[in-house]
Amino acid sequence: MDLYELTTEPIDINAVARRIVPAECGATVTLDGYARRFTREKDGTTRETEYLVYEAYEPMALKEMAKLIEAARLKFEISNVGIVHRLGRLEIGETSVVISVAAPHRKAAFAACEWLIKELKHTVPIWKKEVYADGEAWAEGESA
Amino acid sequence: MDLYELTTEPIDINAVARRIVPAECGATVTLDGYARRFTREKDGTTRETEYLVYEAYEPMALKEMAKLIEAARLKFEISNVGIVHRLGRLEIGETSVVISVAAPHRKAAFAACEWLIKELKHTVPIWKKEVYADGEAWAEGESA
Amino acid sequence: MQITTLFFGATADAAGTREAKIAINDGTTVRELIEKLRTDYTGLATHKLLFALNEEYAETDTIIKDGDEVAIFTAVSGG
Amino acid sequence: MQITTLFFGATADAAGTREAKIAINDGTTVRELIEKLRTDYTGLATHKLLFALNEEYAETDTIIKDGDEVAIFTAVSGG
Repeated sequence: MDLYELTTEPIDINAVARRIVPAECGATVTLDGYARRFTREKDGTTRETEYLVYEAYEPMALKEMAKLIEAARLKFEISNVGIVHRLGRLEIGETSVVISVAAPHRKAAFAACEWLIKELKHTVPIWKKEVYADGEAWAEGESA
Repeated sequence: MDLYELTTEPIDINAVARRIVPAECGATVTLDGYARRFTREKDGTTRETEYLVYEAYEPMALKEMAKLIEAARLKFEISNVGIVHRLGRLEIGETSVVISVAAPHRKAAFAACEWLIKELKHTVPIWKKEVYADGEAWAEGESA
Repeated sequence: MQITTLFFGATADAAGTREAKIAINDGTTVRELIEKLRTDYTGLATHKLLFALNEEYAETDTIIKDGDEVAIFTAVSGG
Repeated sequence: MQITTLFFGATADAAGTREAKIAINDGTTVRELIEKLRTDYTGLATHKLLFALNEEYAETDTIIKDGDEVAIFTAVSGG
């Protein structure tokens, strides 16, 4: 069983991995993104973030997450995928996103998980606002 | 702060990942191994496991885990590593091993985590016994 | 005919709104709508925009139909 | 001189013990000890064996010293 969810509650990584493991799978690989205190700017300076705010185009984000899972299943030999993305205000150290992939062989689980986070950052309509002591800014997406 | 532990208690994956994340890191990658119900035999048949028993040469296993972490740190740009391996009797679906790697860039975290589980299976002196309805067998290690 | 336009994140800040009902002519394409929005909401002018039609990424030459929902946003930054 | 030999998993089953104090001659190498153990514990004969000297993997031509701890085991299968 796959799962894809948006939530404003703290994410339990353990539960995400566990909910997608079928009896025949020996391993899951989980990518766990955190709200980071320090961000390296393009000019080399470091900026300190006080908290983050994530916002989504929710129905489209869920559709895009479902498409990603479908595409990953065609591309890699995997059993199940779980993607949970946090929305709203996140304190530093809280989990913003979890992607867990269960597969019969761990190689496919690693490859699929790495592919999924890269694609999620390019296609799923979610935006991150970084709030600093002296202002705030919407993060620029990763270049493709 | 790295961590490497052997435990006979259930492993909380969430806690392992969380304990190794430094403030400057945005991501951790976690490999999570499970006690599997079904094992494919070399002759193509499937065998059903009732439970597992893991045994270690404990002081040497801890030394080898520490060496692996040190080697991973030289090989990959990573911040921290957590490795926890369960010992004793494991019921089906319980976590046998967790390896979490925190890194400034997720690419290094994926590569290091994949390398660490492969090496652990070749070098850390831990052995798995599979117990079936009609007998039991010590698992053969993965070929190098 | 009337359509709904949604703004998110930086485009919501730039437009000063999260949602607008907009009257457009029959045969208007997504590209034409975006040009109109850049004129109506001058804060959008400096942004490289992405868009979706009815919750799917769409080609810019797609013709918008009555009741469609068009979303306008900057490069996504989730994860 | 006397050394301690440890067995784990399949080698413990084959040897019928987890630990043995063994008297060996000065200058005995790890290879010679393993040959002796294969004779003493016939259950070990069919196993491809790995070994460690004082909790470290060691070369087979290493000479064992008084009080050393030698562990004998099959290919590891953790994970």
